[in-house]
Amino acid sequence: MSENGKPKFAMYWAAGCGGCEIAVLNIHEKILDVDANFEVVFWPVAMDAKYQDVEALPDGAITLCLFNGAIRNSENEEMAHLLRRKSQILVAFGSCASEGCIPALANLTTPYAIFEAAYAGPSTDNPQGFRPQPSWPAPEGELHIPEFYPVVKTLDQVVPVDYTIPGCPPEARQIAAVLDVVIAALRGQATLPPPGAVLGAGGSTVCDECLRLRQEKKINGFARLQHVRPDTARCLLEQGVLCSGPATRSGCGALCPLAGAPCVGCYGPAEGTLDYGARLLSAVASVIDSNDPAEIERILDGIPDPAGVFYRFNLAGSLLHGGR
Amino acid sequence: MKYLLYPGCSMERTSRPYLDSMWAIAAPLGLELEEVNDWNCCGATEYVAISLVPAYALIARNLALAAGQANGTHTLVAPCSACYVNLSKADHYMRESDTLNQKVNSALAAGGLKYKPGTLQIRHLLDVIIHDLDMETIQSKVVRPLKGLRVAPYYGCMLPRPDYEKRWSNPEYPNELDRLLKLLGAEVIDFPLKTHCCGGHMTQIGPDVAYELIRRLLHAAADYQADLLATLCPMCQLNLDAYQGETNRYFGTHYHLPVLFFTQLIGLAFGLEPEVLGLGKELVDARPALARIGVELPETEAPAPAARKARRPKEALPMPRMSDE
Amino acid sequence: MTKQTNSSPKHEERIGVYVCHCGSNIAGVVNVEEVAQWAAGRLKHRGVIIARDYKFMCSSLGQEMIEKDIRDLGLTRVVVAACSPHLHEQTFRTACQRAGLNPYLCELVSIREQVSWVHTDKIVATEKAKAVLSGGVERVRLHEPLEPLRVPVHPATLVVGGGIAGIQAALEIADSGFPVYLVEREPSLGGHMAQFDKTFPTLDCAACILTPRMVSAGNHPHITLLTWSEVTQVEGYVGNFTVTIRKKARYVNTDLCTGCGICQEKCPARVIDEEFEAGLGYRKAIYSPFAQAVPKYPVLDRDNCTYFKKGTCRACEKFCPTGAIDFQQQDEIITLKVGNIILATGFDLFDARRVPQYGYGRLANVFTNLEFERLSNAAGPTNGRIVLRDGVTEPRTVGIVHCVGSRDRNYNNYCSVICCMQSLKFAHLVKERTGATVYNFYIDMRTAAKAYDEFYQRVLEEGTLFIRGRVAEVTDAARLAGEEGKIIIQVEDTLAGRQRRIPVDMVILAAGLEPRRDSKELARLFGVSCSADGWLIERHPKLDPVATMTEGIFIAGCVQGPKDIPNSVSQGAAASARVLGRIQQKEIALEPVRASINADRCSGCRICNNLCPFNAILFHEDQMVSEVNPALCQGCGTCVAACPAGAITGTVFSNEQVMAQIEGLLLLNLSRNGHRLAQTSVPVAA
Amino acid sequence: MEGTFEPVIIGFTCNWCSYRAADLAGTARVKYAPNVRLIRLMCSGRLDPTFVLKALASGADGVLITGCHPGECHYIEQNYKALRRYLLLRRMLEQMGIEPERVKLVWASAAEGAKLAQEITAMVEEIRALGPLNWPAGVRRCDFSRPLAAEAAPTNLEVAR
Amino acid sequence: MTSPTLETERAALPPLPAAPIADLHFLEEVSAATAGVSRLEMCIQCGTCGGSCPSAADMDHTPRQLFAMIRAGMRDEALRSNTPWICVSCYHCVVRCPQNVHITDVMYTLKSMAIEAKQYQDSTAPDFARTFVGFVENYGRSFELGLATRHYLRHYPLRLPGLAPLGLGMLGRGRMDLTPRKIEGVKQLKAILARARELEEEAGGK
Repeated sequence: MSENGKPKFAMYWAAGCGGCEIAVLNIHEKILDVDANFEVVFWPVAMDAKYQDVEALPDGAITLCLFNGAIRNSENEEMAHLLRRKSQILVAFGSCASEGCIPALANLTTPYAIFEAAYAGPSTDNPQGFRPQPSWPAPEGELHIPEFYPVVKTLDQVVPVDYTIPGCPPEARQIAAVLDVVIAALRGQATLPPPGAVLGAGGSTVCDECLRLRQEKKINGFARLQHVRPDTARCLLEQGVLCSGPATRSGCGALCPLAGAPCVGCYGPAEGTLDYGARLLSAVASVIDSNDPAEIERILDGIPDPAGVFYRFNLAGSLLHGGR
Repeated sequence: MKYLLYPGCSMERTSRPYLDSMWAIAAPLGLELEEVNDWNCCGATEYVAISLVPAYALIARNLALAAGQANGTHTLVAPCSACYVNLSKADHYMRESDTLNQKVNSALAAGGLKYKPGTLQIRHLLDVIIHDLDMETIQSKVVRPLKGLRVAPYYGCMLPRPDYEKRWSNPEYPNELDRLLKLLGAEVIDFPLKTHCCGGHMTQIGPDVAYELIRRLLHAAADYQADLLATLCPMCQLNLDAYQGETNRYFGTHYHLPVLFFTQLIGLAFGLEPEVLGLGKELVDARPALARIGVELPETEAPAPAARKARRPKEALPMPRMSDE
Repeated sequence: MTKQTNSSPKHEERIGVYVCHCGSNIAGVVNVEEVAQWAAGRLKHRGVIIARDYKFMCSSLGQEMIEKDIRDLGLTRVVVAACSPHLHEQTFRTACQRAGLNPYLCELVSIREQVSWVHTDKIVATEKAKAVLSGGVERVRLHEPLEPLRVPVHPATLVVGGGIAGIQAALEIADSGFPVYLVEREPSLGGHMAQFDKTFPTLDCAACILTPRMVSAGNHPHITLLTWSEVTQVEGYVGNFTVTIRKKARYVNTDLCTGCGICQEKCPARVIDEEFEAGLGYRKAIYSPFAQAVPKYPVLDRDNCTYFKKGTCRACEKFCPTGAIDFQQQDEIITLKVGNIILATGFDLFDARRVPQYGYGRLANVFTNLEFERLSNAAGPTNGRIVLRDGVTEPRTVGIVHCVGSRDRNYNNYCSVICCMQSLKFAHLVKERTGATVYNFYIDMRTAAKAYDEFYQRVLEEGTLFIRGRVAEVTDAARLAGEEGKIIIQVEDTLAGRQRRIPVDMVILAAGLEPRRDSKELARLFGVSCSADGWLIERHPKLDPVATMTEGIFIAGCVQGPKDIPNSVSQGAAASARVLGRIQQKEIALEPVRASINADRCSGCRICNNLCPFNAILFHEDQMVSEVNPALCQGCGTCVAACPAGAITGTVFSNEQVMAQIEGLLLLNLSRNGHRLAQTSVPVAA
Repeated sequence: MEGTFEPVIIGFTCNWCSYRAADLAGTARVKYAPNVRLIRLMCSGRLDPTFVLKALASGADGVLITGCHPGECHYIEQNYKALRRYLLLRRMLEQMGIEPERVKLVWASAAEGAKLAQEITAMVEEIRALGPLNWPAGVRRCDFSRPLAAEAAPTNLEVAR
Repeated sequence: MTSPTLETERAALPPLPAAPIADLHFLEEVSAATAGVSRLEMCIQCGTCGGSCPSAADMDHTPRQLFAMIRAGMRDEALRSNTPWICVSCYHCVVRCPQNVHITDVMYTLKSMAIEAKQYQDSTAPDFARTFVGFVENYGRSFELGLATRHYLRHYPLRLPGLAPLGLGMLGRGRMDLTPRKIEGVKQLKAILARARELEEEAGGK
């Protein structure tokens, strides 16, 4: 407990877009409850803080730490270890921390290729062909920048994680609900869920919350949303638009399909799923309406980037982590 | 339609009429034929009897040249059955055997060439005419139906066999030439030896064997009261036409059966002049037979469709129906 | 996080491992003692508390050893490393059950068929045996106690096909007092046998031995005859099939018809009879295919009926003494409940036109074997006179060509079994009735059954000429003197080593047997498997030839493959014995391999709905969830693998069990350095 | 690395055809490479692509999927579902840099013991030529199976167990 | 273990005559030298090939017999047989063979093996093939007149006058050239063929 008696709260942004930070602000007046119940000790986006300040805290001093972003470099990993040591409840907050999310799609390629894309190419003005170096002798002394890892990892691949809140970003109402439970638990009015649990999400998949009409599925061809004008009331997948809803954990309220866009899978795998991409791939392939290999191949040509589609949010968390 | 053309050695000389008539009907049929530059002999059946890899390398040079020349088409047309079989066989075996493919390509490399088996579709002239063209269009161009002409459709061996790509209706009894000739108005007989051998190169290396084979064909055609034989292969035409006299002499027979190329008959039906079709260059004079075209014979004198078809008594049992009729 | 590779057992299992020597079958290659010792040590932390090896684990002493351990050591799981589970799974399950352990907590892993019999390097084989065993141990940890599914058996049986095999099967069951529905697509029972004249090798008249059977089947109080009918739908499962049958309109009221035949006499439309007379004779538009037809009622062939074609005629109606003709009749749809099904749909004849060099269809005097059966049949179109196609002339020389469309990669690769004997029979009949010279052209003479070779000897004695050589071509193109006007058979006489041309008057082609043209649809309709050829596949080619892989569906006769009459009859009887066994048991036990859906997890996405060929998955619109009907589920697991939400689980082969087995199998890596083995991943309790 | 590389292949078999083919190979004493370890499923339709990924992730160098020939599935047509999944999975694995030779689909009827043996041996040879399924250094270095529990900070909150 | 007594008894017997030489690798050799797969081992001796052959009457052995001889390792007899030389490449046997044996291709193989081993009885056909190939290798095209005259002069000199009308008829109708035609890429072709011959020899056996 801190000097003012309030439990300490931390939030950290590793490899990610920052949307999770905004999502926390999106809980509107609920943010006041956070302030009322916690003392924010570390939240680089919201307040000035130094890593040393965290290091100075006794182990386990932070009650709740929301960690968003994936582990892309050595700094991310160091902070993960540090915050783990200092926190009683470490939450993998959002898709990046829990599954790798979009940053992890980089696992399909190599650091070399990534640097080539970033530091060379037509849109980059880099006549000397500089590339980031881990250390550099500056007049002030040797300077270091964090080491870029060959693969993106999820938070729970580097430190034990207590809970996961999925979503890209997590839905505001779900964040609010989780905060309510933690606050109630702090007051002794509730019990925390068992460790390892996924919070702020449902137990089924997106289809459970989707109101589109469904029939038996038979797919004769896949099309991208921009190329077709799907029936507004019918299941998108049945119309050949690759919707990840059937395999994606519920909790978002089926926002995308109800707005006319296919689910992209940001809430991650359903309960008990070992590999999200394989599950979705299996389901989608099973309902292809052909037994002829040539015809099946033709239909599959409608999915030009299977790894990107089936593992859009999940590559780092998958069995193969993206291959090689 | 556009095709690459591999004429083959015979077309330029012994089967000049075939070449001429092919070019003559190409325009009315809408066939655009582009000759493969600097093609060489296919090796006939001789080269492979001496050594395997050179024989296939010889053929493959043509395939490589044709593939390199592929200009909006990958179909290579050969009007000669022997060339057709050699070209398609090389492509087939190169696909089937990796070892052969590697050897042949390594030989081609010595001449700066390469060929990926399967690149070309190798087809016979009759195949593209009957399968690629619209039958109604062909029929509409017929101005002089070959009415009254009894034609024995003669396919020979190497067109329908071994038929790696299954391009023909049957390896024993194909019907493509029959259908085409009927379209031209000819009376087509059910020639039982339509795919039997003309003797091939045996006229050179074992004339006794060859003359017997020629005799069988002539006898069967005469037995079925054919006016002439229609053929689609230079070797078949050469053996049946040029060696008909020899055969008659050898056996003391007197068959007189003109042998024309199917392209000549198409040209005739299209109303083209006999000269441009190379007519008159055959050794067995076709004029008497061709004079029958259009001659209306009195009903009673018309020969029965098959010479030996017996009158059906009322006790007769039904005949099985052919499925394709 | 919820990612777990193993869902760990709730309490620590006590596993017994038993490694069989199988005499020297396993022990000759695999060091079984080493495998057992390794399991006891290395797999101890996985719950293995005892590991033993024994000479013959399946012997009573071996089984008793396991039972004793279960009782004395309180084993909760048993893994036996021995032969294939298809051989002895049941044996060891029963042993466990005797000792009070649920039989489904036993796992049999194959180290004989998959290790000792297929590998030679003893060290590598021993290591592989350890890996296979380790996979079994990981798997058995997640086994659940199960009960076999018990389903009642409906006492009625459906027999499809009214040929001799189907008739035999129907009579056997009906004679035992149980109801049978006998469905036949043609107007009459009888099948191919009814078309034959004599039957080899005894030369009994086919009609004389078949007709009484047909009549018994037609009159039997327990047999419901459904001729001119076809099965259109099959639902359900063993013991409880629901079958839909379309009874085609006969346009004859069978309650009124007496079978007098006047309608046939008066009908003006003459049609070539392609079915019963094999195209060699004629029938009317209203007809009964043959005199002894069962049932006796004729059928009206709508496509050839003058009234249906032109709107006038009605001759049959005018002359019918009982007013039985009914032009208004419609197809009738019948639904039946049956417990078991016997398929006896027979064969089709190979179409000899497909071998154009044999001249059938072009040369008038080339006949097929079925045509010749009709030709030589006293009730056939020529009253049994063997004549040429002109209907008058007797042949003086006849050539019989074996293996037409059989034993030929261009057509059918298999031997049609009956043609050699049939051809010998033809040779005898031709000789006997016409005195003609007869040639038989054969590749190999196959007369392998009781009294068959004796018949061959008899035909040899009668002076039939045998030429060993497959006929190359049959032609009318004469080449040599004496060939004019004849059909010439060109062949290599392989015994003489030269090509021969034999002019004959008549050629009989021994066309082979083929699966029914719609056999693939038949297989799909009944949910049984058929080979690439189209023959239905038996459960075991030797030990279970009349059962199929689908419980409750049996096969008899040529639907399973070419066979002669004695074998078809035997199979009909055998299939009925299997069915009667089921009926007597009143209920049957099924493997409890089934899928089930967790309704809380199911989002109603309907991915699985269309994946089940047995229609076992229902969708509840009101609750928006799918459900598996365990009675219809066959346990294939396709829906389990397809469920995107992971809401479907399957017993015996759950995701967790398969994953655990993968980890177990990969416990040991193969040698990367000579024969020394390196350890890779070690499965740890999650 | 000393000695030769011996690949390990996990083979999925169908209870009705390919598992029986393996049995038949045994009874016929057909010899094949010992590098394969078979798992029996009821049908190739049971094959969850997760199994393939799991095998590769757990150290297998290749995965062989077997089932009844098209049109011969014991469950009518479930092998086609395996085919559909396989064709899609193959595309995805290729994106991940896994050579297509490592995951194969082979149809083998119960009668094709010799064919199955031949396919297995051929696949072992192909994978032997490819070498071990090498993950980039980075992936190997990051040890995903390392126990993490010791690192967690203790909590004094009440947590459901 | 054999008993020493028996050994002694055996030693006392006169030596047995030598077994006829059977070259059991001959089948493999023929198969290996054939384009594609020969399937010779699949032959069931049904005689479809011999029955179908238009020139079987003139053959020493029917194709079927020849295949049996190959399998029996009768190398010399098989290579000396005139059968492959009488084959007219009509492919009737190939499409009819119930075992899909590649008969025509095997005939080509036997011809080239016979030439290699100089084991043919009659040099007519091998000579013709060589003359034909000679023209093709030097000009890139075949040359009927040269081929026919050279060939007939050597093998059927007495028949040549009889064929004069035929030759003159062909010449008169413009169906025969007096001089061979030559392709432009003769050099290239020769390089290809030279490399091909090297490859053929490298393969050994042939």
